[in-house]
Amino acid sequence: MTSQTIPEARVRSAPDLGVLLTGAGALLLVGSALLPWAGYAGFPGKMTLSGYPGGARLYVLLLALPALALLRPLPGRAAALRAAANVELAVVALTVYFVAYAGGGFVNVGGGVYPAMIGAILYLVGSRRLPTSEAVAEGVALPDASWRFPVESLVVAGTAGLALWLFVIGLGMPSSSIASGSDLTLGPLSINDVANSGQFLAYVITIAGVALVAGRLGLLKSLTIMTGRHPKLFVAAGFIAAAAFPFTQNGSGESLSIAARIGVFAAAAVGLNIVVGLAGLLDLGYIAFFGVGAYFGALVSGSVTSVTGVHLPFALTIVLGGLVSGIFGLLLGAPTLRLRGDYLAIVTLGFGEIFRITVNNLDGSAGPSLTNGPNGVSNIPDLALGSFNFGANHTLFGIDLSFQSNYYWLELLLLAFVMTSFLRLSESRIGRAWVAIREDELAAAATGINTTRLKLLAFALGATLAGAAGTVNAHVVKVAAPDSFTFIESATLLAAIILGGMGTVPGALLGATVLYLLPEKLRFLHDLRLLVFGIALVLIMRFRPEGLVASKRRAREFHDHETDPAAEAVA
Amino acid sequence: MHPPRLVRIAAPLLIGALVLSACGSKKESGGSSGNKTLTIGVVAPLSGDLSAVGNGIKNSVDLAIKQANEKKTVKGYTLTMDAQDDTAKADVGATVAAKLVASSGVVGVVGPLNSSVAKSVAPVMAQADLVEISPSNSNVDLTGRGALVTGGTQVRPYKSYFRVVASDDIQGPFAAQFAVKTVMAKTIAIVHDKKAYGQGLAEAFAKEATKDGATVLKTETINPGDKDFSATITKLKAQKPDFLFYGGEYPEASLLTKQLKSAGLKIPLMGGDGVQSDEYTKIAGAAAEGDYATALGAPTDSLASAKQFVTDYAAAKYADPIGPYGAYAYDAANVIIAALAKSTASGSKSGQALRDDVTKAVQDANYDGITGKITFDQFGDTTVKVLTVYQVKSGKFVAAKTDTFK
Amino acid sequence: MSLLEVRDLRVAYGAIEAIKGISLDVEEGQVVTLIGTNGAGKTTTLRTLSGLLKPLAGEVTFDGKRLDSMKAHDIVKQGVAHSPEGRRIFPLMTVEENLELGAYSRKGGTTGEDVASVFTRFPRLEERRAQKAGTLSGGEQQMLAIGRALMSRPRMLMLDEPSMGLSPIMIQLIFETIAELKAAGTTILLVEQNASAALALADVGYVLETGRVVLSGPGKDLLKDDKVRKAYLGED
Amino acid sequence: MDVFFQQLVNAIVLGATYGLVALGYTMVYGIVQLINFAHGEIYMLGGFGALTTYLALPSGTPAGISLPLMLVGGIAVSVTAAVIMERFAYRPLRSAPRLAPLITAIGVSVFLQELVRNFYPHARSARNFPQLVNPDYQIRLGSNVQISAPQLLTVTVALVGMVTLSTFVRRSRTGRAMQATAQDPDTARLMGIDTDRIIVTAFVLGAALAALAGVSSGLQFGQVDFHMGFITGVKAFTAAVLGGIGNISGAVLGGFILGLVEVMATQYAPDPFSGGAWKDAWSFVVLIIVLVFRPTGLLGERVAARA
Repeated sequence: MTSQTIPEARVRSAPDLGVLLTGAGALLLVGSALLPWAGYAGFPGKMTLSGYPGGARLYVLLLALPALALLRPLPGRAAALRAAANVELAVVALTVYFVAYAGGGFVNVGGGVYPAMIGAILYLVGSRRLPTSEAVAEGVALPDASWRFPVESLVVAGTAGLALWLFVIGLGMPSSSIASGSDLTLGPLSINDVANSGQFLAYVITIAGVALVAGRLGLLKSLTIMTGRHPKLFVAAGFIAAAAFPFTQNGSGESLSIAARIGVFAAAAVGLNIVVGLAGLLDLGYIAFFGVGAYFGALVSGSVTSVTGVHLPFALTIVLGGLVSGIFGLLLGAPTLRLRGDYLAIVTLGFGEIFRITVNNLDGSAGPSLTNGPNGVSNIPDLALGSFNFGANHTLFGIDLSFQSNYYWLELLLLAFVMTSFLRLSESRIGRAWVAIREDELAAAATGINTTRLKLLAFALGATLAGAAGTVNAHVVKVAAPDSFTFIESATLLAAIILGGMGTVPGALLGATVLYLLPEKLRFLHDLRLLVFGIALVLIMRFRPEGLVASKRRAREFHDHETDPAAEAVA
Repeated sequence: MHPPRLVRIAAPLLIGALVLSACGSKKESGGSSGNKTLTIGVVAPLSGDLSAVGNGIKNSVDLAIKQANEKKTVKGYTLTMDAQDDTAKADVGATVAAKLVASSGVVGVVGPLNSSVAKSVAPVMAQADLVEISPSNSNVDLTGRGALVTGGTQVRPYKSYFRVVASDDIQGPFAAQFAVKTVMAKTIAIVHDKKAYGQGLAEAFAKEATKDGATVLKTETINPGDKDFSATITKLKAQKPDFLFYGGEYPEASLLTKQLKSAGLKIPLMGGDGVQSDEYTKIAGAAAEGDYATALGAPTDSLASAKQFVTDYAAAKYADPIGPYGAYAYDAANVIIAALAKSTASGSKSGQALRDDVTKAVQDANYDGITGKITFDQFGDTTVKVLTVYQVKSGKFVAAKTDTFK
Repeated sequence: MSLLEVRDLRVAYGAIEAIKGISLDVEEGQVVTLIGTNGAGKTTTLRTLSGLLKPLAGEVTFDGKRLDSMKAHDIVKQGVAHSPEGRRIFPLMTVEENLELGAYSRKGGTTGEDVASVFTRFPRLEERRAQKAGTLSGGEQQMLAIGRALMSRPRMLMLDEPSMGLSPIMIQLIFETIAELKAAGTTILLVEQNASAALALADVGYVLETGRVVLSGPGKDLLKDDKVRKAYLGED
Repeated sequence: MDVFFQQLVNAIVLGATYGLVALGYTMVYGIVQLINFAHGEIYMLGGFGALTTYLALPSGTPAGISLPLMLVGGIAVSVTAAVIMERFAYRPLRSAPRLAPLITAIGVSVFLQELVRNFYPHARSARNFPQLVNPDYQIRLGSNVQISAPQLLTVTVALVGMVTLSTFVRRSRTGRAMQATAQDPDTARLMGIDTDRIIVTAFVLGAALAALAGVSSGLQFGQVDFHMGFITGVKAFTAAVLGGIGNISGAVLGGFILGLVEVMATQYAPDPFSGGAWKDAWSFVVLIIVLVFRPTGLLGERVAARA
């Protein structure tokens, strides 16, 4: 779909050296993917089998496929092949390294490793010799025809599904030291840690590589054009795909539990994004609102440890939890919102701490009896909707579903609600006013915007969403305890939206996912996990200070700043 | 032309792979000896402020597993460990619990450290009937004992939850009886760290001490992580106590006793099993002299196996100290291992059937551990009511009194 | 060779090119003025000359030395003083401290003499020497800004909109001061919106429009130029 | 009354450390508007630097020699860490969006803690710090009011540090340049001030003072640990804001007020809201009340916020 007419002169009559080398490298790589890579059992992906491209060999095969572009000169193919070759070399090197390391030495690798290494080098060398003068790929929209809508819809829906499917595969990759038939340990790391982390890294690199190749060939731009034309379809497809996730888990709850936590974390991040991303109010105590909701939910859950003894229907609990939290937002905001920037940050930090200290103390001995103090409100019963018990495993369409899927779906609904609220708000008059306040409060006030009221509204709405998320989370983790609402939690939420890109929904989702999954997937590092996490935060900010998904607007602001901090000076 | 960044990274990696792994011996293909593998999970804080205590638990379980593999305690199986970091947070606990439940090889779990985390871990474990033994939780609600305190009937909330330490309502009163009846304390100051363990213990102590006739001053609290306790000490000093009970763990307790004594309030400090650690005497030095701490079971240093454990732990060169709960974790792991040996002896089982069997076997456990004999009642609590009071003498905790709690 | 030579200077804010190739010369002892509407690039030019902005391309030579790749604090040491738009005095420091900072680039040496000469030029400042600069009136702040720039004993003084926002009496006073400085032989690069006053004073004037020099010549000639009169002096 | 005066002494000792660490926050913030959350870790590194120095000295070195050397060692480690941090983590972000450095700071903070926890020998639990100044040596200030020698040392070190810094900033040429940079960085460059150097100087001075606090904390409590910087860092940051962030005297004042509030809340707050359980809540309540009435802190003078 990206084909354009290529000037006749560019199509060479005789294949040049670059094309030959690239092709040879790619063929070797394809061949190597069908040969065994490991001389011993136990490495994930059945690496001892031949004729079966399992495990990381699949990635090697996948990254060799762009060489098909050699057959027909496409715009951007040289750049695409170079990207593919770079990533291919990285994947091959990484996998060989891990296979050899986990096997206890290079002698234990399988025969496929050698052609793979030679192929990867040929592929790289060849791709660097390809002529570069070819046209840069542009995104292309489909011609306006009767078949455009169904085809585009399929592509859009497929993309959403594919993205989630890739995410699910990555999530499902084992990352802990669970044994799979080996008794070898290598120092502090078990052999499986090494093998699993090697495969996971190769997977992540491959996905990044495929995205790069697609970008160079103009496919991403085409996709953007298409999804931009059917945004609702894209979102709907995404949610349907996400909703189907539990059916792929064979009744296991592990990935669902992680996904559900990402969901609630993301929901809170999107809520915080209203306060920080849209209205520009730096809030370092946001987790307290989440906590208000969690405690409210716990206290009216009918738990035996709740002093109230009240058991409200869950639907009512969510609404009331949100409201109560929103009222707290108003109480906090009213006296403090005239503070500027970092002063507001410390006040919110203070409120967050006051909340934590208070719930830790309201136990009848250090204060009135309400929250059970440090013990928290525990034994929160499972939700039940009619005869449907959230705490039980179910079977649907003949597929076993662990009880975590019930909560996962609940979190998904919550996330959908929070995302919709955010999008509606950000596109409304109120949203634009918030952005105006964020950019220049004085100017906003001068144009007749009631800044105090709107800032208060942002605070209260953010708090309401957090409170609703909190009530849900209390039922998922079954306990509301003060430990869960520390400053670090607020900082992590803030980091999620800054890391993802402020003021955007995909940014908050991505940031929450990365910040949650990164430490989770770094577990194989054991003691060094947080160390690497700290370095990763610093590096991401160093190379993407505007966040992973910068809204177009913010990216522009950032680049203005790059050359001139005082942009007003154009006189 | 400069090579792009990826090449610059990948090329050395490739070369490194060849060089580093060129040495090494050829392994027979087909894998290892044919032993099947079973896994014991650990849930504890392995990072953050409590990581030293958490890692002490993890390492002790690791040691138990290694020794069991050497001795082939569970015939036909190799044991491995899957340690999960709960970061001392309830919500993380729920996730790692789900993770352990999901991996079919996991047949038992040691942990968690914190009672608050246990409250989100235990429901998930109970759902899968995966046995969980905590080396440190003492909160009364975890086994339904809270109802006893208020005069109700005890109902077990989590069917696969067990613990090898005494709950607060046993340890606290035991310590109080000793303080009032043996030390003859008249005016007792109570301080705790406002955490579930510390507060539960301190409150149980205060209740019993009052009942036994001592004057108990208004409870004071300190914050974990703080170092300067002088304000609290000044406040206490004005009320002239002759005894101090501290509910909490050794890092704060050791600082507290030091500052207590240098402020001129030279009264003994007493703590629970969270204080009864070599680290306490090491940090507090001379100030700890004469202080007390209670712990479950008969004195461990009188048992050869306990001494052996300390020696083996040191020999394994772990990065973290044993900590206050290492010995309990070691016992908890061994109870699970013994249950595994029993469950697998009758034939090869796996999956849920094995988990169910292991839970049953743990319920019926009768194991001679390094902290004493371990058996459980129908609620998952240890039936051992023998506790020991230790006193610091010449920089070491020495057993002062061993008794059965009544 | 001129004291300051600017050749084909180009400056951009992000993707927006604010200066699209400017060349100009300032001879020793001359007063040169840049005039133009808002957004023509006058202030940007000065900020680039003093190193606050990095040029995209072009050469800046001062007394034979290249300034375009030099950092702002080193450019001051070459003898280029810049009194910025909006005066930008240090509000929380006293008048005297502000002046002392003006001499920061001259490491060592006494400053008493220079302070005294600023006070002679602006007696109002002497009255307020111990007062926080933020409490001064706009005109006084402008005096302070000029005085502070003089403290570095510059070989070239760049003044950005010294008359902006001042009362007519103050404006007159400021222009008198510039005339005095000129008479004393100070080289001055002046950016002004008050084009008639600036051109009347200047030896050479440059007219800037959207980042380009559209007209240049002796100040007196420009003053008579029809286009200039129409566009900048508000005459029909 | 004795109790009151004793608590006053306790408050001054506590506040001295807060104030000393707060100075680093306030200086860096004043110049680059960055909340350097990793500053607490610089304080922690000071303690470990001094401990390392002590361990490197032959045993039996008299305290009169080892103590100054330990101070130097602690300062060296803190300053080095701060300079590296500024150069490689913060400087590249100088023109980045305002919140990006905040995340970097959190990352650096986690990194430094974990670095010490994983790679400093036996630092996973608290490490004993030599008690060169005997805590049992008490100086009587009244019939029943006393201060221990290490406490007195903490206060002395803090006061000397504060006075030296404030004299330096007010009187020295570099100090003037720091003030100028804080008020208007662009114009400061036009005066010939190398603002990059000034920023490094602010980090260096802040780190040196934090190291002093770290060493005196080690001496006072007889131990250092990898997470000691977190709580002190948050408190010191609060103190800096309370006094008016960017203002040097404000940081000191804020430190002492915070110490006073904590100590007095422990003793005198109305039941049941007294004692250690509530003291930090009182600190933040006082902070919020102060900011509601003085939005830029007690001594904050910057009326027109620049950020």
